[in-house]
Amino acid sequence: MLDWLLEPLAFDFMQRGLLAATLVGVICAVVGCYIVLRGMAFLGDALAHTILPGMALGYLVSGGQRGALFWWALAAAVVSSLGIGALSRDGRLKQDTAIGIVFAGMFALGVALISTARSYAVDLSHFLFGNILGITNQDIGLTFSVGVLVLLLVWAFYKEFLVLAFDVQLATTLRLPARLLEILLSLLTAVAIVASLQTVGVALVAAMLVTPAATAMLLTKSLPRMMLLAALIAAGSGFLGLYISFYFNVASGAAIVLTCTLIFVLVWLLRRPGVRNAAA
Amino acid sequence: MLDWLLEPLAFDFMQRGLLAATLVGVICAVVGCYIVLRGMAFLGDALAHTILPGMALGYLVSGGQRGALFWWALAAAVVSSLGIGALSRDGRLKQDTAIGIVFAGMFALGVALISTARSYAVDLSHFLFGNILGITNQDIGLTFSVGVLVLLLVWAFYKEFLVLAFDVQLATTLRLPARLLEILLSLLTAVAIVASLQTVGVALVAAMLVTPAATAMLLTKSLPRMMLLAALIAAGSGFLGLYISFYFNVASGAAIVLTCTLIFVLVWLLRRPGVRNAAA
Amino acid sequence: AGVFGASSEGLQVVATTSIVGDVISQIGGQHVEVTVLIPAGADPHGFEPTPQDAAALTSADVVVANGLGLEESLQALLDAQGDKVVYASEGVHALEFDEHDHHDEDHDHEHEGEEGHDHDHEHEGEDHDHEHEGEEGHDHDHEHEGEDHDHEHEGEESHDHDHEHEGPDPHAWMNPQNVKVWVDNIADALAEADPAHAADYAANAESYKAELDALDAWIVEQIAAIDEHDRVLVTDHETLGYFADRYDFEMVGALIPSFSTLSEPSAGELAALEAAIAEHGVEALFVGFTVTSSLAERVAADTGVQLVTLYTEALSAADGPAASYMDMMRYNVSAIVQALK
Amino acid sequence: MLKRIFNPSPAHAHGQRSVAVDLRKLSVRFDGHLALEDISLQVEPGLRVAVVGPNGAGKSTLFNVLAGLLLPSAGQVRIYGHAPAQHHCLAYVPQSSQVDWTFPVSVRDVVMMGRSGHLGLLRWPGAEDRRLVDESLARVGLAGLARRQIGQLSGGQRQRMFIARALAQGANLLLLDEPLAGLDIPSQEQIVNILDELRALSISVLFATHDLGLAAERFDRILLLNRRLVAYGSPEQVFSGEHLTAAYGGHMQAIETKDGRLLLGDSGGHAHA
Amino acid sequence: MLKRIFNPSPAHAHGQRSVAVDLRKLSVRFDGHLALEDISLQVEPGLRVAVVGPNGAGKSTLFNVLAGLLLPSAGQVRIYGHAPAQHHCLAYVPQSSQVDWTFPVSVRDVVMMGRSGHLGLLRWPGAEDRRLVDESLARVGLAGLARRQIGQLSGGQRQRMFIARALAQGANLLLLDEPLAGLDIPSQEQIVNILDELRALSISVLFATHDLGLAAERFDRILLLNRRLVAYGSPEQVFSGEHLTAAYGGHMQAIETKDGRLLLGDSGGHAHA
Ligand SMILES: Nc1ncnc2c1ncn2[C@@H]1O[C@H](COP(=O)(O)OP(=O)(O)OP(=O)(O)O)[C@@H](O)[C@H]1O
Ligand SMILES: Nc1ncnc2c1ncn2[C@@H]1O[C@H](COP(=O)(O)OP(=O)(O)OP(=O)(O)O)[C@@H](O)[C@H]1O
Ligand SMILES: [Mg+2]
Ligand SMILES: [Mg+2]
Ligand SMILES: [Zn+2]
Repeated sequence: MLDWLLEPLAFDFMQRGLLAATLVGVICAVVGCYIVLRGMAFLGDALAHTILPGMALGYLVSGGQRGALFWWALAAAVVSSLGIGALSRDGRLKQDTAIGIVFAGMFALGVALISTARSYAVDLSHFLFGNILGITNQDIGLTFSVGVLVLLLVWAFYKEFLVLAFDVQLATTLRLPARLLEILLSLLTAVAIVASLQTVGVALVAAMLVTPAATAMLLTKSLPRMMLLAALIAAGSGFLGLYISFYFNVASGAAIVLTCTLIFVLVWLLRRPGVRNAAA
Repeated sequence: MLDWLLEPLAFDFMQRGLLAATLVGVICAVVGCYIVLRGMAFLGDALAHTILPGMALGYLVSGGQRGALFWWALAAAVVSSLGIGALSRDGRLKQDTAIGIVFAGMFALGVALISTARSYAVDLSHFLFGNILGITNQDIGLTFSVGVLVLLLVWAFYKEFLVLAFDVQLATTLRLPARLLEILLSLLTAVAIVASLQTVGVALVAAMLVTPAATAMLLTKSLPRMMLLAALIAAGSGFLGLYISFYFNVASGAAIVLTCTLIFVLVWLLRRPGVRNAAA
Repeated sequence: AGVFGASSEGLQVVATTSIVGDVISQIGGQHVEVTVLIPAGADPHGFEPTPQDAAALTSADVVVANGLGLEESLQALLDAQGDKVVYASEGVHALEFDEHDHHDEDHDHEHEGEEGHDHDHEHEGEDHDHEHEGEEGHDHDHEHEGEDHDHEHEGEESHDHDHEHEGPDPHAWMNPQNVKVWVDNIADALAEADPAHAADYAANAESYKAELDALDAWIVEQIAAIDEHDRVLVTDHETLGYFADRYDFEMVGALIPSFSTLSEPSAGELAALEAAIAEHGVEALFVGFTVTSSLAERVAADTGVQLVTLYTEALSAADGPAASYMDMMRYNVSAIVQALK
Repeated sequence: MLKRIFNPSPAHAHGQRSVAVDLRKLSVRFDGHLALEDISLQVEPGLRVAVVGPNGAGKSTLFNVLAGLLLPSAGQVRIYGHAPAQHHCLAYVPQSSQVDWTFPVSVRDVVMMGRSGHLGLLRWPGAEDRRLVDESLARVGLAGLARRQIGQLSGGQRQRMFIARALAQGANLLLLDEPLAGLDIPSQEQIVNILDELRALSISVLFATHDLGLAAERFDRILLLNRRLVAYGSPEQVFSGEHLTAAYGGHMQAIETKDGRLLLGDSGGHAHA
Repeated sequence: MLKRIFNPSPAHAHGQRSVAVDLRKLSVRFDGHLALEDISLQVEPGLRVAVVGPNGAGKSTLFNVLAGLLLPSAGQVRIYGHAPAQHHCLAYVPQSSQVDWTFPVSVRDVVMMGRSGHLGLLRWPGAEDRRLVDESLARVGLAGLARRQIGQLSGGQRQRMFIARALAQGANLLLLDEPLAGLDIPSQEQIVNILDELRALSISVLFATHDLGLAAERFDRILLLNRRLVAYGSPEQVFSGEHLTAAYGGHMQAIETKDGRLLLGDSGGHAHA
């Protein structure tokens, strides 16, 4: 058993991977709580995809420096957040629709950019599925800084984000800068996503945002406890998932997400509600 | 100008592509209206992604017959629909969260399945971005049949879907088979998506479902007219997008979606509302 | 010349990759006009065609693809072109995935390099003339029954390569002997499409094959500088199977243990690879220019091996060090020898 | 006119002798606490019953059970002899409808939805359905707004639209959960007046309200709830000081005055009985 | 006790002479039709104003404008001299709050949200805030349910929670849009009683209701709306037959009876004035 635990740790890339998975799990889970509560589960996946044109432009402009790409991705996510905000603000479109439109449009733009500039290799599959095994110490440092920043901001704006997520009208009458806070929250989401790209990739980052938070929501009715639980579940899934990837030869991003999903299913089955609703 | 229009038509693949794009546009737009109205813009993208494990299993089991893959994809989408239904039924999870969890879990499963079978390369990029240029006459025949089926079903269940989308409680008290109808609608969505895989691919099919319907919604306040408009917009985008792809060397799926998005943006800008809501 | 319609300048030939394109030019000379779809520097596995590419294919007199599943994303388009598509690697003895002596899935594994190097006897060679050519859509089930290991994939039916449980290694050009097969296939196709210049094509083919033999000999000579036990290769994905097969290298493994870049390793596989690198005293990790892999950099750093970049999937730009197939192979071999010597 | 709206089609007719609502030892439990406990009750067909009780008494919970939206934890529920979800001709106007007000339907479309259950699959509304819908709209005073998109209605107009839909549904049993909340007095009058016409047609009505005066004046029976069934019977029987104290605690008293019994809140209420 | 809750912090104090609500030629247009037209009005601080008028009169629209949620199409709005969204101490309880009732917050958490505006960024609630919240909860009779998750409240309990939040907010101006809708009579009494206490603190209240009797009995001023401002003044001034006809059409009359003026709906209403 101890061997089973220690053997993977002999590899540097496993040590880095475990650290990264845990960090990313915590960041995504905490931000994900707000996302799940606002009924915007879609946002994570959408923002993740809207990063593509940023990455593509980044490759074209900066010639593919890794450090620069982070900022390009972030910029694309910010532009998308603002776009979503602009579309849903005047009430003509529901937010989910606004997200859907921006998401698809941006992703298509990314694909188009890549297809017009064909002589370079955008590492599309890495972008989609992450590359936790190829993570560098700098990446971890960046993720760690990002994580500290995100957690600090969530802590600092806890009550404002709470009001925003619960009742936007109240936020306005309380003279909270609702629009600014909304952008800040989208930004946090964007940052969390960009930080996760290396670990689980665009296609699966939505899971890290939604699934742990949803699992935690089944277990508690208090927001702070929900955040804590979600972080624990996510970090645990990251850890366990990477071991599964090690021993069962499953792609690591997928293994992490599947572990997470499995925990959710278990909790969902074990915590059946007392009330039965008829057809709903 | 006429030349400009006719030149692409000299190629068989363009004729087939235009036909396919138009068909798919109409199917997706009509089904998409219900999706947008139910506030489930996410569903399209999610179902599209959940098809992956079905495709992967299909490759493994059926040895990759194209015809068989259609059914595998459909089966995966149906399983996902049922899963989403089961998770959101008892009211512990919001629907968007349920969709997010199932989507991510299924997609991860697909990635894991593909990653365990090493020695062949599943053509993931086709699956993601479609391959409208390689469409065959049989494909078009299948899409056409699917389209007729979908439109017939939407016509037959128009009023039931309307009630379902508008007020689930009412559906129950009217003794409409709400659960069955919901599954049927998910199924229609799944069929529409699978039929679109060749044209725009998984990554972009969400756009065909959401964007034309949302555009139409800005233009009219009547559902039948909304469906008609959405179908026209989608078909037009398919047509125009393929021409753009032809002349500007942009990937076709992306060109179609970008055209669609452009039309939306134009409509959105031109039809500004009379009322101004302050911060919302 | 535009991609629409034939120009008067000669036979319109479309090649999928730049490597195929170069070989066609060598044979066709001034009689053919070659258009390359997948540009130099791009990864053929994930290439996305546009309508212009489709139009180029449709307008061409002859289309030459590598086959063996390399042109994943073009396959449906190629299928639609009918008889004029020539699969250059048709007739090459294709390596199967399980014929490579990979590190095993578990972590303590023996690498007996011998197994898998000569397998010709298992296969009835290249003469699988299939009843159905070209048009896809027939049911391929019958192939899966009965002779369950004839994956030779002559061009015409390689469109269903990716449906097989065990696919062939598409990187045939890494062995100059295979390129001789290409030359024959291409020369035949050109002659058939343009009988007027058949003699020129045949002559060019012969002289190019001689060059290929010279290249082959040169490589053998170069390789001699590497110690027997240092002849181990670790690559980004499985690109050097034919090279290893020909020149007696041992394939220790690949970062992406797949013939395609559209895949990814699990943690377990990566661990096994690092273990194998240590065990075999591997000194270099070879990656293609078309792949930008942070994974390769990490593994190289962690295991202390040298990272060497090769041209594996495409040529360099015209002014680069690998503007032709010959240059490419010389560049690669020099780099390999340099790294492993 | 209402005859046509409420004339149930033969398929849904019920024997005159069957009880409209029949509850036996009904209990509903939410995560541990009981919202309804041990309710037994028979409501004769054709009666208009006011369901009253303090906030949290379980009125809405009862309606949800009757409408088949919530399964009881214990006990038996029969509506005209059928299990809740089996009964065709029940119309329910919930306390707060969670509908999307930007939905692209007109007021008329929403009311027409009430006909969907009758039409059956694959059939489109006919002239008869359209007439019934128009009559229902006129009845609640929304005829003039029929073509308006539903998002453009005021709170009260929205409420009336739902009542029109329930009317168009042609139910044997109407469940109205505080339908007067948010209505102006003329609109309240309109709704209450409809109830009078329903009596002649043997349509049963359960009507939740906090207006005890209205309940006493215009209803045949009062169902006084407070988790348990406090009293069921005619207004005179139910509105006694004893019952009111049982339901509302010490905060509500029945005081005899010269012009009838007055129901008083703690510091001077304003409801008549 | 209420002193503490409603004592506005010095930063938000307003000159005694400034008018609480000052509207000049206010109009609000929705897609072509006017919901409010040319409203001019000055409300002195400390008054409790009942806002009445038929459904669709524009009451909620007016409140939305005052709360800064809706920009007027024309005219000027000042609240204690500030533009709507600039005013800190305004609390708004909308007619129907669109909140998610499965949200993992307790009743207490929601009421605490009312304090967020005062705390400012980066500060967490202190003992003082907690006391104010507890007092507000006690005031609306929800002290016992403070720890309950909000989804487990009945309709009336939910309404009271929002009022508690508005109280905790410590506003100079309270906008209550039909806060009594759905409340049982004892709860209605509780809420109305709070209004009496507010008068002493110079807190202005705008209170939309359809209960004209209550409006006449318990409020300082009546604002009778019907798209235009029909009348503003004391209950005696406003509730004249002429004004009521102007607002409600022919459906509402003021009739002098021996025990006061009775406001009657078409077929016998039940509201006293
Ligand atoms: N979904 C739920 N989960 C848990 N408890 C609930 C739920 N719905 C209602 N309750 C509780 O059940 C009790 C009855 O609620 P119900 O809504 O039926 O009351 P009501 O009589 O309709 O009240 P009101 O007059 O305020 O509408 C209340 O104590 C309420 O808190
Ligand atoms: N968003 C909107 N778009 C268009 N028209 C609207 C909108 N909101 C309200 N209206 C219209 O404006 C008018 C005033 O509506 P408002 O909700 O202010 O009335 P109200 O006095 O609050 O009514 P109630 O007593 O029913 O709550 C109504 O005719 C209504 O139909
Ligand atoms: Mg209720
Ligand atoms: Mg209102
Ligand atoms: Zn390759």
